[in-house]
Amino acid sequence: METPRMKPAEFLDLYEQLLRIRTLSEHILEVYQDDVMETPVHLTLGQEAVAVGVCANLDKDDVLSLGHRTHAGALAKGMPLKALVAELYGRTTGCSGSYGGSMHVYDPEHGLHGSSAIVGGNIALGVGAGLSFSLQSKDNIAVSMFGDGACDAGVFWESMNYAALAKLPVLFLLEDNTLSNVMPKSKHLFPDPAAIASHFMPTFFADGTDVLSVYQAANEACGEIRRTGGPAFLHCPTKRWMKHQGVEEEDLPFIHIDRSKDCPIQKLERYLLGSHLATPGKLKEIRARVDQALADAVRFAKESPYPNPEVLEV
Amino acid sequence: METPRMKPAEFLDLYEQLLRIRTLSEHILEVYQDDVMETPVHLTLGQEAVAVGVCANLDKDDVLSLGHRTHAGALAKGMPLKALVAELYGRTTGCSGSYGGSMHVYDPEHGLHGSSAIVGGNIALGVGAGLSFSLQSKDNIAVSMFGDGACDAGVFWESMNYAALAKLPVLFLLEDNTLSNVMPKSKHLFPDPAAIASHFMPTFFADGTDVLSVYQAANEACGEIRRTGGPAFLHCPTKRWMKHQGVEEEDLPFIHIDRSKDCPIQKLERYLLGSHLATPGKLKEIRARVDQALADAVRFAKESPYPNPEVLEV
Amino acid sequence: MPWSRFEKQWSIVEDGRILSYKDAVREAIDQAMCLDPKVFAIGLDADDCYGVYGTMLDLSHPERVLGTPISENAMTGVALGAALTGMRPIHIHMRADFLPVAMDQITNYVSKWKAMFGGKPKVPLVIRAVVGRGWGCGAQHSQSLHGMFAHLPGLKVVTPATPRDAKGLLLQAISEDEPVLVLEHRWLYKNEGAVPEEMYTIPFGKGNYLRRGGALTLVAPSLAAIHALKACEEHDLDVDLIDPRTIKPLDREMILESVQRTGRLLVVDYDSPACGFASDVLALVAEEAPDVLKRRAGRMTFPDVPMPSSGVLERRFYPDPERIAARVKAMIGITQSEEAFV
Amino acid sequence: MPWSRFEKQWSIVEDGRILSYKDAVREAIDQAMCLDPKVFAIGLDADDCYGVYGTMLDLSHPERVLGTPISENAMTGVALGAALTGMRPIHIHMRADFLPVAMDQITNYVSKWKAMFGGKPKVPLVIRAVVGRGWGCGAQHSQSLHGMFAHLPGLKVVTPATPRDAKGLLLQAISEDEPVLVLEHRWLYKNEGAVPEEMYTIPFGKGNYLRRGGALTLVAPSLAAIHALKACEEHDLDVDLIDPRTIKPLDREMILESVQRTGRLLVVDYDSPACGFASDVLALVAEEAPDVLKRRAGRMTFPDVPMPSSGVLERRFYPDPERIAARVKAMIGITQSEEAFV
Ligand SMILES: Cc1ncc(C[n+]2csc(CCOP(=O)(O)OP(=O)(O)O)c2C)c(N)n1
Ligand SMILES: Cc1ncc(C[n+]2csc(CCOP(=O)(O)OP(=O)(O)O)c2C)c(N)n1
Ligand SMILES: [Mg+2]
Ligand SMILES: [Mg+2]
Repeated sequence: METPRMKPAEFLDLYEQLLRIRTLSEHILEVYQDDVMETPVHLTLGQEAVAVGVCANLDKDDVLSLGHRTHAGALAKGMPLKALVAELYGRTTGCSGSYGGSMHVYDPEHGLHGSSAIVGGNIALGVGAGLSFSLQSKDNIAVSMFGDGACDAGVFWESMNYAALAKLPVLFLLEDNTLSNVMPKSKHLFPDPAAIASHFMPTFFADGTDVLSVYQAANEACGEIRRTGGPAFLHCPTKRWMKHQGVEEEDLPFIHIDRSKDCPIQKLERYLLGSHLATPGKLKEIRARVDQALADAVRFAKESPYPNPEVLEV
Repeated sequence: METPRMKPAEFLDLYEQLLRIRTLSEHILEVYQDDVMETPVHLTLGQEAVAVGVCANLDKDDVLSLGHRTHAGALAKGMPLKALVAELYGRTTGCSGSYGGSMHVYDPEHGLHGSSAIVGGNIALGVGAGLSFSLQSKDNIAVSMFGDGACDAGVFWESMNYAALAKLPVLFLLEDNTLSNVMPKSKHLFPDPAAIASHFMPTFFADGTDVLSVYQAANEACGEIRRTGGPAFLHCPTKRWMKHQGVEEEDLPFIHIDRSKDCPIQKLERYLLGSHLATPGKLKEIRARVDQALADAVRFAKESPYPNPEVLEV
Repeated sequence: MPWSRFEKQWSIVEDGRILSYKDAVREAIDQAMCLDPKVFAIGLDADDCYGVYGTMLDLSHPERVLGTPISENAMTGVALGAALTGMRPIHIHMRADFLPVAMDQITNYVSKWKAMFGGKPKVPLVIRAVVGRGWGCGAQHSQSLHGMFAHLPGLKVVTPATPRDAKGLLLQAISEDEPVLVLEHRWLYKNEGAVPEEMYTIPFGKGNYLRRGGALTLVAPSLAAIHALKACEEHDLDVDLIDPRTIKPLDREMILESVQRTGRLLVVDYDSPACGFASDVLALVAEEAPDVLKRRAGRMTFPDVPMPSSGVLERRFYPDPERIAARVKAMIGITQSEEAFV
Repeated sequence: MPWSRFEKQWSIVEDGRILSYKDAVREAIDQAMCLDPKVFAIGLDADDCYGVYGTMLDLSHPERVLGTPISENAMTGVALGAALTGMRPIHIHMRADFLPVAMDQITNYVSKWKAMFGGKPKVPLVIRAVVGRGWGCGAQHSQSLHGMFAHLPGLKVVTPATPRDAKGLLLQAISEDEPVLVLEHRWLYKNEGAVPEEMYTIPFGKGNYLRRGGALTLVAPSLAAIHALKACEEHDLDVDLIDPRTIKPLDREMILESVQRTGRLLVVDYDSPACGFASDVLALVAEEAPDVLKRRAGRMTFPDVPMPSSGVLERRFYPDPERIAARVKAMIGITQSEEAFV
């Protein structure tokens, strides 16, 4: 893999992004059993590199359309941590005013126009944002992010077809953890989705546990989109460390995870230290900042009000 | 193209089938403006070879799942002419008891379990019949027949995926007239559908205006299905002579039809005469038989009763 | 197929500029597109030479009329995505029967989006679909389905009956920041009536009296309203005829006020009966004013079976002006007495 | 997520073999599969280690339990195709919210198929879906939708409230040659009751008195029936409590007979109000016997908005036994007088 051409500060920014997402996951693991978050959580633990690597190539006004597994994408795209944490805690200050929970996050300021828990449909929403850019002659990009399971759904096919026919600036981002709940890909998806996508648009590939690989491939894919105005596809195999939903670790016999080797954060850490882009002290400083941000966000959330049930009276 | 290994009588049978379908179309052209058929008709004029060539490879218990353009498929699969004509005339003796009309034909005795006017969904029904055969360890084949427009729909994708995953004996039969209503394929379908299908199953190709080409390719495709138990795809480009619906001739500027060169019936006629498989007299005899059969069917239909509207009273 | 020979339904005789229902729809779209460059139309065959039965022809901005593949579900998501990012799409379907293909998007996305994010998003999305019954089209090409859509929280359901309403309600729909489903009846397309030339909107949730009378309240949307009007005019019936204009929101006040005066209620709805619009109106009266009813309330709807294809059955399937008149007469005619509560 | 810690709802105390609702469903499927080799189950994650919340575990014929991709629409067509060619599929969905994805097949295919071909086809297809509200699942994972499905001609809609009904109605559904949608409520899965061991069916269109009383008729399906029962038992209310068991066909006679006796009607329905089941029941009374009502009829349903995620709001969204009791008391309590028609 080619090493991305970035300034040192940008490498550190990727690191901070990864860490911010991971730290939120760890906070959820800690408190979830206390029932303080009344919402089903689909953790992005171990998969952080995909969203972070891609979003580092996006502007604030570029759009990211998410499904049910939202945390990494939302934070990487720029949603303030407070807004997400408050939503998880069910407070009115949450990004969706407490109406959404973990699966439905909203921050149009950062190109997040809402996420969906019905698998697949959000792919079409991203294409719609691409159409919007095209009609308004904006040179933004819309990213539809989805899993291998979503590739089963007809809306995946229809969305690629329309994006290709109408030549829309859409990145189809496949975050492929090889699982749909407990079903391995071999049971739910017959063909290689990237091979299919190549009949519609240029396809790119990255190691979804390696943020630099993702960054580089996304950079090329986004470059292609900005150049042609048409869609591109980016396939990122990655690993899901936790069960599909909730706070238990994955224990499927056919899934093999090495929590050190496969960890996007440790991978980047090793690279940064090895190439002298950062010192251990610098990384520690970042970790402290991230911890502080989370603590602030949690305090903010806990101090925020719950909604008033009377809003539901007719 | 290899010439199919068939007995002379089988060649003549293909000819009779083609003619039967054509003659019905011509009858509709003749009477439709008199409002005796209160049903929207999607004629199969010019496209007869696809259904005839494929169905010649099927047993009575093999299933054919049709969409809105039903006449050729229904007759080729064995539906009695009387049943179809009576349905077009809205009589209780029609194949659907007058409840279906041209788009909804039914004859389970001949593997026709109902056709549908909502584009695409019938593809899944064929896969369901394949599942049924597989679960019952029957070695029948189910054929899902659909147009290029139906390939746009997500159900096309989902159906191929499931048939491949579950390894079902289904022939995906694409009757590709390059049109969805007045839209050319280039406007509605970006990739080559057969190339996509090849990621799921073996694909075959035939000239959809040449019944011998279709027969031969279907023979190979069905052989493959019976051998492997899994699905296959058959792509048959063909030409639509009439407008999408109704009794006017096609006049789209980008569609070029030579009514002699492109005619499946004349093609076969030329072959039969050239290879001395039939004499002009023999063909004339067949034509007379077909005309008589139609006349009988029309008389039968006209003598059959209309339904009694009182059945709708509560 | 004799769509082209298809006759007009009953029209209201009015002064003013006379326009057909179809042309009123077309004018609304054209004016909206001229006023606001964010407005665009998208739909299967919306851009072809037939232009959805003429409503999309000769527009000032054909470049903002986009065709689509046969992909109603994804395309609804595409329209929603565009609506969320600054555009005002009108998504067009030639038949309401194709909407179920898009039902995941309509149920789970379009109608939920605003509430699901705390009311913050604007969702300026109009879905236009034509109810296309006729000529033996059969069970899959004749459905109304407004009752099904009205069940979904978050979706407004609009059913214009007159050319004037067709324009004004569509312009209102396009101006809304919430999703609106507009169901136009194909049988009304040739109907004519007075339609103002300028842009105007008709508010949702406000019914329209098509006729005033004192003996019975007749509530009927869309084509049923026009057939009911014909029944009343031809038979000179003493009826308060309410076209609700929008199934949802519903003008509850107008209906209740009228029933309170007349004491008799008949709903004519060209849709399936179970859990439908007619049920909803009768329920309203049972809930708010059952004591004012002098007689049992009535419903005239489709039979609760799918539409048959045969013309003989198809013609019987829909209520028609004659049968509406007969029903009204039966409900008004019986002299009121203790036992007459039948 | 505390589904696992989730408590039982109110149960009817009965003699006999006690089984949970979940196990009653499981037993019905197991017995049907043992009896008839044509019966098979198919559904997304139906074959996994969780086995649709336990209803698919330890079956005698696991080889007839098939998983599927996330392709609810095509898979509904696949199930229909199998039903038409000799099999008896049970198509399973973990949430009713996924059914709109399959709505083209459900609306245009499954429910139309029999009538569209003159009544000839047999369509022995059962669709089972779980209503899965709870724990902040939000607008897309909490819907009931039975009102929407009941609108469609050609589809039977079944909503078992007790373990005994869960088994008997599901066996009836599997034995039918017409399509049936069975909606099970997740909150009832742990409820227990007497369930006969042998195979038995409960006919559709026959309601069940969960309690007899004279002051008010309370109609409530599914979980609402159980909550209503709890309200009545804990507050000793003089209520005729009818669980309709099947939303469609509906036991009109039982409801009308009861309302004729009590003169008061309340429908509790855990679904959206507009064009829904509660409307249908009120409409029935407005149409057949409005004169017997001593008071306005009442509906308790969801508010007409999508389900919010926050627990605080989610808990308020559903009616509950306490609020049902309060509403019943208010309706019964007011002394009857000329003005009391409120
Ligand atoms: C239409 C639909 N069917 C089923 C589900 C239940 N479900 C939620 S997530 C999921 C698996 C999705 O897998 P994938 O798309 O690979 O995303 P991942 O969870 O792996 O990130 C399923 C089946 C759903 N939400 N929507
Ligand atoms: C879901 C759906 N959308 C739109 C239509 C309207 N429609 C009927 S046939 C047709 C074109 C189908 O083209 P194709 O599948 O190629 O079949 P062909 O008519 O060419 O045989 C369309 C768009 C429909 N019936 N169903
Ligand atoms: Mg996955
Ligand atoms: Mg075609």
